[in-house]
Amino acid sequence: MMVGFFVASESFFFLMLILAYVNFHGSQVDGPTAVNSLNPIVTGIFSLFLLASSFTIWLAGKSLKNKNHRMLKFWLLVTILFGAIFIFGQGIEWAGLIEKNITISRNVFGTTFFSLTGFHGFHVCVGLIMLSILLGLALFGDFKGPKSDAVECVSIYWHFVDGVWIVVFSVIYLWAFL
Amino acid sequence: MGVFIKGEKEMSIIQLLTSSWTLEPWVLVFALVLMAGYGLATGFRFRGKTVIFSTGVIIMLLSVVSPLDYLGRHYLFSAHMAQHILLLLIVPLLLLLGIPESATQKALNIKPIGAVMKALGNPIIAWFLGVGSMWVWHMPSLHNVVLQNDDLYIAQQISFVIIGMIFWWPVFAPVEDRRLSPLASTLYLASACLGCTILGIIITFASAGLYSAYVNPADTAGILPYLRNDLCITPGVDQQIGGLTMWVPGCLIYLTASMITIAKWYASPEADELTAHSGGSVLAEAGSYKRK
Amino acid sequence: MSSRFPLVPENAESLPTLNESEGMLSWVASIDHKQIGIMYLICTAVFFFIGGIEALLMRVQLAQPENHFLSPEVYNQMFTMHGTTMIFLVAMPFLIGAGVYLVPLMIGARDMAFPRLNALSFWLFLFGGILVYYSFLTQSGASDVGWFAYSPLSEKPFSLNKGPTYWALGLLAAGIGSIASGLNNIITIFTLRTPGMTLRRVPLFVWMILVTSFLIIIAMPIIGSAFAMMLIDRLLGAAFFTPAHGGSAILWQHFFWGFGHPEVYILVLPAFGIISEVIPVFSRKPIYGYAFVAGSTVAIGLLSFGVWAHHMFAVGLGNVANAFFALVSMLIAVPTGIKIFNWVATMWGGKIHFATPMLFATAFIIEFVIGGLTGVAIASAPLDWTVTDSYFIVAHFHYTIFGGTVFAIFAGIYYWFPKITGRMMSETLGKWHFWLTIVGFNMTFFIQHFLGVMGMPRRTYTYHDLPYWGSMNLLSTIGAFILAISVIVFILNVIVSLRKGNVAGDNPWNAWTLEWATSSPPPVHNFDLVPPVRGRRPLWDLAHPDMPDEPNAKIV
Amino acid sequence: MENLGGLFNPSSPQLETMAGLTYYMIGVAVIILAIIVIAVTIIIIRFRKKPGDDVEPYQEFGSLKLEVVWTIIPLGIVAVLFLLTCNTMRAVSPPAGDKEADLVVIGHQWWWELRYPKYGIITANEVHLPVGKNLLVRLESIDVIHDFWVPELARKMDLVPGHPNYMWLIASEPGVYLGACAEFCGDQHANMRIRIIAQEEDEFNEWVKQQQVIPSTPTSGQAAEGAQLFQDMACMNCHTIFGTPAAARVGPNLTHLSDRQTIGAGVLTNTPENLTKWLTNPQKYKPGAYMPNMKLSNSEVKSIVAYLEALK
Repeated sequence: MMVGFFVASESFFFLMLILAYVNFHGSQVDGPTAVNSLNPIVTGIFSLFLLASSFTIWLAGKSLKNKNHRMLKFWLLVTILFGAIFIFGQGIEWAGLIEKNITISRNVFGTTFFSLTGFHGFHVCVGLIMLSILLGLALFGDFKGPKSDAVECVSIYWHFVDGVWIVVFSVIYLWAFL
Repeated sequence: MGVFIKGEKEMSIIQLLTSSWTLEPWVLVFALVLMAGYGLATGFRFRGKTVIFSTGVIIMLLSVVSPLDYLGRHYLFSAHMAQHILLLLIVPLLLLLGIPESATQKALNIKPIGAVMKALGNPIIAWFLGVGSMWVWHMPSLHNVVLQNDDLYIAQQISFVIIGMIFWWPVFAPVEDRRLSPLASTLYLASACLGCTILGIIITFASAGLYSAYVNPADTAGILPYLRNDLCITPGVDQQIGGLTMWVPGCLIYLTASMITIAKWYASPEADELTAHSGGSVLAEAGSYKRK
Repeated sequence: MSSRFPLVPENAESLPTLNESEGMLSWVASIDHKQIGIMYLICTAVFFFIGGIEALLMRVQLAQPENHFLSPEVYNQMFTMHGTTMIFLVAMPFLIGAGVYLVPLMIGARDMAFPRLNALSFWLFLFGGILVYYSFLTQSGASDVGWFAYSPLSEKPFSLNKGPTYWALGLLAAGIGSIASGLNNIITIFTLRTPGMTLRRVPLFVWMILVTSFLIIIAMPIIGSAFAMMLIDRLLGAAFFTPAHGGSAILWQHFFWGFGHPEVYILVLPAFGIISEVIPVFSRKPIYGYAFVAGSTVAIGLLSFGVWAHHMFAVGLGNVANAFFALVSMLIAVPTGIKIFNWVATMWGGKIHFATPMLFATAFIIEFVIGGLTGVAIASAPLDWTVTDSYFIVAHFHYTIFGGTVFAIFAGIYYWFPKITGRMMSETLGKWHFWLTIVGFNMTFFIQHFLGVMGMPRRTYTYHDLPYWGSMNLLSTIGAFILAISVIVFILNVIVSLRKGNVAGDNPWNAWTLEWATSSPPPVHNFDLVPPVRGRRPLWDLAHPDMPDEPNAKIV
Repeated sequence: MENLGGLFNPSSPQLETMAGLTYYMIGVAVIILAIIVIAVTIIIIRFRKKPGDDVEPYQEFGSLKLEVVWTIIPLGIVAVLFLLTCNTMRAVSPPAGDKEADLVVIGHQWWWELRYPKYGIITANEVHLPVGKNLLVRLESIDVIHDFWVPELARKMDLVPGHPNYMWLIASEPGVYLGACAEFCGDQHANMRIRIIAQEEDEFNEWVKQQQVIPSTPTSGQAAEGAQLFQDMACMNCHTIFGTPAAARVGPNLTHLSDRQTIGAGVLTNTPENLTKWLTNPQKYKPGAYMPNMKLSNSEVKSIVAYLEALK
């Protein structure tokens, strides 16, 4: 419940960033824009990993329910991997943009894009840390199951981060190329 | 000022185009089907709820055949939005409130219907349908297409009514046990309100000409100069009115609804949890204290 | 008699509590909601004095036209920090603190749902505040762009000093703190109520805290996000709010007021709660129309998010937008009015004991109504076009925030002081404090309505010697000093009463809510036994078994 | 009342309508307040606890009827006030459409740049306008948000960078109307004042003509030295004087300075003495303003003053 409300509160934080992006999306800016500087395909593929990770953490919770600790560890590991891959993808994209001298201070697109994806990436990283802690605990044989608040909370948070990305992705990438 | 412009417009428009009462057959069909279905369901017995229901149907008819429809389709985004609010929020609510409990109960007892309503009546699904219909139908690209294409246009309007009913179901379902708890439904409505508020805000503060179809429409009825010059409804103003119509009246409806649920909640009697929780014996000793 | 109470339900893990013998440590390390609550109150008091001194300095500067007491830079820092302090570091944390102290007691709980989180939010608030004030030590002084920090004035090219950066950082931290306590309150109220204490029976103060907490967890992220963007602008040279680089100056205003207006209700709803507790007890009657007082709160909460642009009528959003916002803003007056009328109706036909808390509560009604009515007036856009950003507005929101929130806070302090400390406050000093406050407050701010209408802009460090301006401002300044004296009397009262006030006993006011069912000050575990809750006034039901509330309560 | 100024002395049709609305609003407010106050007074008198009377009063929980009443009535009042509001809004700020602005006001920290596109006049801090003519004003800002406020003549309107606003400005009586910036805009926000000088049609045209002439640069005497100094010193990096190389926009246009009533956006009245004081140390009179203390010698100051006074 706590996490539920926390997530709700968090979503307003992102809502504002997204509104800021939307607000400037219409305005014609000189210099780079979403259309001419982003690659929806590549990012889309990386996004799939994030979506998948949402599924795997669900599996993790499931396997905890039927006290299958090996699978729990396994699925947690997979989730972390997928998350990491996504972050890696983001890293590549940022590096590419910065090489093209598209930075946060270049123009409004840069500003909004980097802030939005940056804050999301930050949340993903936090999620990864929490997941790793879970994994560690799991390895030390905590979580007797069938129920664990820790696992549930983290997975709610993870689903949230995932959901935010779906919105962000559709706003930044899909909308631009619609 | 919005209000003023609208008020005046309605009048002068009615003078201007008494001809534009667009009476498409499908509307009548839909309305008749509804009334017939209602009659069958209630066994053609007249009661208070019948009035509510038929008011709903009548408002629906009016909002679809009246100049409001014509304007909303060819000239003004704001008019479209007003109609949208009517069809998506007001009409379905009235229809839903009009349906008597017994009939619904019967209907729900029929396996498939019951199952379907269980699925659709699920708050989350209903919420996403309700808010979704706001967002999806107002994606500029889609909306512009809809205005050109008759079938889509009809589909849109019917969908408003149906989705509207699904949306209200968790709050005002005729059958008690299908409703959300009052606080839950307040959250449900508040979040829905937020959902369309955001869209309203975006439309209101977006640069003018979001919906290209309305920027310079084909002036088939020759009232464009009147609208633009005498009433000063430039595309920008029009879009603002539209956005704010979706936002403010929309939200006020949600607000009233949640107020009503809360009021009902307070009115309903309070169960004495105490005996349930801690041992009755202790309370018996609380002795002189007796409940009437 | 206590043996007849059913046992308090086990509802929180037993906490590692430090006893007094550990001195300061028992406070610093405390996760007990009462200690944290008291720390909130003390810190806000400190900030209140600082903010007050800033206000006095401003009034001295304005006492005469063309005065050179303060330099413009200093003056601007003063009013910026005064606003920031009073809003973020006094009113809001005080009410949160009061909630933290009272809510568990009122719903018969052992502690907050997340005691450690509770401590965290307090320390976040405190250090956030310190960070904001630390900026005074930077070479160019504190933030001087106003508590609203309108861009682009608050952006790099126009304010190169570090002030605004510290300001945003500090408030961001404090904001996260309040989000945490908001969540904490919600969960506490939803999950830790003692049996029988249904949501329809919780004291109105708890209701208000609940709604406020919802406002907090929605509004605070909004401003947090805005602060983040502002910091990104200032530190990384981004362009959210700098028109020169394609940003938008108006966007900041939308974000800021999108938070700023709900904030107003965050400040005033708990105050309503306090009043709704005090008035019934001293009128010896139950609150009139409980359901409507509570329901109207929800209405206010929902409406409060649709009105922010009435702070922006002069920005040029277009008449249509202005009209709609005017409408919604005026609508808020309706639920607020409902509350006022219900309080009056509660007093009507009662047998009112005008102790200091009740005096403040009564004054609250009048002063707040004045503020509310001027509020309705300026909700009407054309009127706002003439008086906005003038001293009329200053008068208006001081009537709502001081005449409303602060009066309620004083009422609350006099009311719950016995519970918190176990000693009564001195009535004589209390009366002195009350009357000095009334005189000083109205003298300071009522005249400002006229100054505003006559055309004196806000936030000006000096003004020309136009007819009457000097004298009116002087009057206002004198009032401010009377107000200051009243505060000194109040401090005196607190100190004296702490030393040798009469011992209070469990229930000095013979009130009806659960917090009075335990000893004062309450034990670490709050309750040995919780009385049975069968209505909104458990202690009344105990005292008058022959006529319990609930059967009648169905009227509403 | 008049000398109270502001809303007490509305001097334009628009402000009169606004004042009217204000009286309605305040009237309603006072009535409501009166009701509450009376109720509370009665309560204080009738319902205070008599000493020794410890019987609890009748426990009353509320009445649905009353609640409905005091929900509906305020709703009605709000509705009325809202309609009044809408009326006034339309009267006060009619849509500008796509008309060309008669006057462009550009906000600077901390002075006003004024342009009359139709006459090609550029001046500062003092608006001249013909009595009874409704001017369409366009408001812009080159730095931060300012707000154009002449309490006796017109509504407030912000000067937002990157978001030009339009408003109507009209004076029904000739005279000088004081105004100021109403949106906090930095250190010298307090000293960002504007004067509206409403003149009869012919006087105004007179002023226009005389503004349009480009003054000849003096060639002899102190004034000439002043002219020279104006070029050599940093003056011309910020200021414009028509007919000379000086053409910068950072500070006010000084071409017809001698015709203006004040210096430094209303800090000092415009007399040679004050001008001297000002040039010797502007920071003394407007601390934080962007005009630095040029450390001019007295003789230099004198000659520059002579020059500026000579510009006619």
